Amino acid sequence: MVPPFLEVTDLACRRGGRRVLDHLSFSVGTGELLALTGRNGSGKSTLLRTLALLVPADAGTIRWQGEDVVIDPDRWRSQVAWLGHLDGLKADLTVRENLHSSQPDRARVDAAVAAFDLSALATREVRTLSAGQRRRAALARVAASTAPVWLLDEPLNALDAAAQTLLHAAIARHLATGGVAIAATHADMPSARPLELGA
Amino acid sequence: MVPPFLEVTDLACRRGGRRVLDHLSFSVGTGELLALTGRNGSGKSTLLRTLALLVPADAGTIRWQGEDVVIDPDRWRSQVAWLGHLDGLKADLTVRENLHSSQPDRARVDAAVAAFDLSALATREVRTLSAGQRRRAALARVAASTAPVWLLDEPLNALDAAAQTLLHAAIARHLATGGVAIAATHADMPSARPLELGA
Amino acid sequence: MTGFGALLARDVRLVLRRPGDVAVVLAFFVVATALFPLGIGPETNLLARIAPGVLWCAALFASMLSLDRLFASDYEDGSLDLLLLAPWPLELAALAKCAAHWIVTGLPLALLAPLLGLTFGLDPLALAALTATLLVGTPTLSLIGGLAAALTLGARKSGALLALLALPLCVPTLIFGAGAVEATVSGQGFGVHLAVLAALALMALATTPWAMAAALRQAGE
Amino acid sequence: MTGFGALLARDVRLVLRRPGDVAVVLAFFVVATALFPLGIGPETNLLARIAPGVLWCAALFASMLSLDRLFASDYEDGSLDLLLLAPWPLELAALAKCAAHWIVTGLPLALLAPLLGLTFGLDPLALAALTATLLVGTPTLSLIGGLAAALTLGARKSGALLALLALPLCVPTLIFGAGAVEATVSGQGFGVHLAVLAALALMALATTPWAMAAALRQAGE
Amino acid sequence: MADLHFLANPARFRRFSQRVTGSLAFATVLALAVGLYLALIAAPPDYQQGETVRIMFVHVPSAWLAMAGYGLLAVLSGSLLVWRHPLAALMARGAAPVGATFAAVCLITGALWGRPMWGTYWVWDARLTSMLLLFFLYLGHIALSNAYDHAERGDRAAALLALIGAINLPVIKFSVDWWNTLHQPASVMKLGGPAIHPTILVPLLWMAGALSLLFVILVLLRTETEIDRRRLEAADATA
Ligand code: HEM
Ligand SMILES: Nc1ncnc2c1ncn2[C@@H]1O[C@H](COP(=O)(O)OP(=O)(O)OP(=O)(O)O)[C@@H](O)[C@H]1O
Ligand SMILES: Nc1ncnc2c1ncn2[C@@H]1O[C@H](COP(=O)(O)OP(=O)(O)OP(=O)(O)O)[C@@H](O)[C@H]1O
Ligand SMILES: [Mg+2]
Ligand SMILES: [Mg+2]
Repeated sequence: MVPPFLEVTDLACRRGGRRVLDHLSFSVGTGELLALTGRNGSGKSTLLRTLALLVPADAGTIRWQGEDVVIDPDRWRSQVAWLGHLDGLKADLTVRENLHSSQPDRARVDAAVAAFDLSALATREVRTLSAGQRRRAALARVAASTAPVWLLDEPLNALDAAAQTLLHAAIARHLATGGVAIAATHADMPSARPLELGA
Repeated sequence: MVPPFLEVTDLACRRGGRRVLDHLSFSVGTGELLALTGRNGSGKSTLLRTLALLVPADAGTIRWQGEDVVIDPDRWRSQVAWLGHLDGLKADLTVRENLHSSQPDRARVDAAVAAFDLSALATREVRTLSAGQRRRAALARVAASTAPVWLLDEPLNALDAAAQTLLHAAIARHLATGGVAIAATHADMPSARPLELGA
Repeated sequence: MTGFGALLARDVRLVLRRPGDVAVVLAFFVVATALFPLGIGPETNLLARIAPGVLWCAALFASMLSLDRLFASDYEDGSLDLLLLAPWPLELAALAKCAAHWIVTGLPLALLAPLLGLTFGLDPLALAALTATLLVGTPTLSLIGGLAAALTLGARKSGALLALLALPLCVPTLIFGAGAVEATVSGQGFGVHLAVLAALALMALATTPWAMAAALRQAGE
Repeated sequence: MTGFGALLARDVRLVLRRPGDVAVVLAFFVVATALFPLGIGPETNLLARIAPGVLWCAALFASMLSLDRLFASDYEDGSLDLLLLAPWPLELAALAKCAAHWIVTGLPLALLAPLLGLTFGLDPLALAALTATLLVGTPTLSLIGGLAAALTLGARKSGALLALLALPLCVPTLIFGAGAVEATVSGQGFGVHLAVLAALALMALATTPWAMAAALRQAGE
Repeated sequence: MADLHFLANPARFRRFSQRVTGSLAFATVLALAVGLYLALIAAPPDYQQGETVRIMFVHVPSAWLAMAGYGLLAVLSGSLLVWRHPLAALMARGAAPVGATFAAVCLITGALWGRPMWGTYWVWDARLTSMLLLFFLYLGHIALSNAYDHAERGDRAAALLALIGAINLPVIKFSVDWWNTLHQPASVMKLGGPAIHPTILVPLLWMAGALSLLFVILVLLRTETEIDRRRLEAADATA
């Protein structure tokens, strides 16, 4: 049997002494989008951060293609593209400079800029963008990466309807190339498999 | 004729050399919620900031109860409760301390904390809250104020369904006491009068 | 004025919530001062001569170090907007912030300075001059540092230039502060110096809050 | 290594976008140094005697002043997460940040110092020693300060705390830096001092990136 | 209760420490009594320094313990970072203020001694300055470990600092020594045996032993307090 791409077993995590995740198990296969849902504070962001090894898990394993990710964390990190609650853009750099600093390949950056309709804004400093324009730039950074695993924390935040369509298209393209995506969200994400936390 | 509560005429505003708002006129009466809609970058946040006098208008007037607000800007500012894209909470203070620093009246703070289901989180430092919990705290700050004009920039951001209901209820209460609210949003806001920008 | 009192109380409370923080500031003063003997050598009478410069330099350093972030965190977490919209004048809010910072940095430094001066071998009159001038002079440093902090918010190029101009504004204060201690060492009184320092402080008080408020409004745009 | 170059270039570009911060640091250096002749009076040989200590202390303070924000802005705008997830080692990223900091503060300070030394009446050899030791010594200050900045991420009262942590660790560099200039003044060479400074820099280079990376990982939690 | 699992190891330590503190306290009191008798009454006044020489019996052991304390801190920090030993963090929290106190005692007794001997409370001499720096390294450590909302964060940040500080401590000490010195050079701990008269050496060693016991017992007690405090916080958080 081919292992599912990402397999999480019995994960537990505590933040500030409170148990946030406990005995959580799920798996995501290639070409699949997992939508994390649940109330505010149910642990969606915590789960994403734990998967990215930004927060250490208290128990449980995360397997990527059958191998525990803590064995070679650097290899795992290189497989992950991250979008947090915060955009992680440098306000003093332009959109293109921001994308370039994580993706040296100019062609991929150009494609991502186009995919999120940022061409007119590419040379603007991020400081001067509107909230949704900024979020699009952060999403373009994810799209520009070659990592097979996308971890997205509320990617639809601040996006207008057109940009949401662009995002769904970008995710669909990513999945079509065999990628995996996990997104925390309060909105509907079509064609996603939902996983409710804290239920 | 009684003047509408807030009346905007021929407002124009430019950001970084680009004209963002132009010849914009509208008015909002007592007990009314105006929902600003429009694409990312259409000028919703700019309009809210202009109304709050955070950004100077290039042309046009803003009248509050018939009087131009630039005549006595301090009086106008005291009429406004503000929620921006950023929460404006101090990460090192607890939720309650944050609310207290803008509203000394303990009873109002307690009511606002209860209204946004924050009782269990009131003594937590904001730094340790989830995104939606933080947004709720910022909304509670608005609800705790006595200002008749609420200016809210994407108040639904990061909120779960339950919290969105709480917000709608809080806005309804505010409007019922004769208040006015203007909210920029990409989501539906029931019983709001929409105003589309950049159309 | 009660509005200002409430603001000030809140800002001071914010800083004083952890008494350990003030201890950190005091410890930091001592370490900063201790560096000069290490750089210059332990000769007692040489140290006594440079003591005014050393202590004033540490005061300047301390003000700059903490004032740097005076408004920046408000700017970044969105609470600057709330400050701008608050029902009290922005000048007052800026002043309250500077005052709160002075209370937790300038004031402890002035009170600790005589003790440090003692280790540098200053005589009692010089110690008195030191304390008095620091008490009168450090508010000016806080105000000017606060102005520089407001000007560099959002870092427009012009902000850089203005900040560069703001710091030399501290020079008169430093000259008269360090000069006062010198004067007592050479047997003169320091009354004139103190009067000049007070005048400088009043001047700063009259001008910087307004300039800070203007800079903050600009940053809010 | 090209990864390091790209990181470094980006960080330098970022700092240069905010010229205000650099300007304040340099202005502080000049003002702090200028303070001592004022207190001491124009006796040239006395001034030359204290010049090395004063310039080194001022350089130390100046580099602490800007280190405060080295990682804090990344922490606050979410890009620290990206740094932690980046395919290059975190140690390298931290090192690039410190290097960028040094390029925009330590380097200008070292280049500015001879000019200030001249006003203190230092002779050419002493000026050479001053520049050389600052060039070799300031990287250590940036590294140690960078460590303190990483350790205090998310801590309260980070400015003074950072300085309190970093200053004692910088003492050896200060002693040998100032000592080198004094050695030339008293007619000896400064080769040994320079060697010790280089050794200290290597030691810092070998240990601090690792500790910085560990501290940054903790801050990401 | 499983939430308190991570305290299992500290809990075992606590039982152990409660068992030994009684006899340890007894030994400390006894050793202090003998040491103080020897130091204050039995030892003859110095032919040069007179009665003030008795300050030494507190001053010198305090200096030693302050330095040893930082070494202990470094060892604890290493085991926290490498093995994630939860007890190490609590013990480091217990040890740092004790070490700082001994450093302060050394500084204060030294200053009091300096007045009659050198005519001044303080000079910027190498030995004195390096002890002052050690004191501030301790203060920085304490401040850092308390600067976070989450105690564990503070623990680990402070542990990193202590490790780097421990590497730097000898550097500071020697660089300051080369810089300048007025203070007494080492005479007990030096190659070729002590160069000090037995009438002084014996009470000195007794006092050193007694104060070391005091050091140990203070660290144990403070560690217990830290364990209790951490347990209370954990209970609060789960409640
Ligand atoms: C605040 C002032 C002082 C400080 C910070 C200080 C610090 C120290 C330190 C750190 C040591 C331990 C040295 C070692 O074993 O490596 C020490 C030992 C000693 N100190 Fe002081 N000291 C001070 C004042 C004095 C004074 C005024 C005297 C008397 C003249 C004195 C006499 C001694 C002696 C005799 C030793 C033992 C040296 C040995 O045998 O190893 N100290 N002091
Ligand atoms: N650093 C922290 N310290 C203490 N508690 C924390 C910390 N971070 C998160 N928490 C708590 O952990 C729980 C989960 O938080 P998390 O951010 O994962 O929620 P979430 O599902 O992403 O919520 P949201 O929908 O609001 O983004 C919350 O109750 C939160 O208060
Ligand atoms: N400081 C600035 N300098 C230059 N241009 C700016 C600045 N702030 C905003 N803009 C531009 O003004 C336009 C309006 O921005 P605004 O933030 O008002 O949009 P918005 O409607 O709130 O969008 P969103 O839905 O993304 O929040 C955008 O095109 C934006 O790029
Ligand atoms: Mg979340
Ligand atoms: Mg907007």
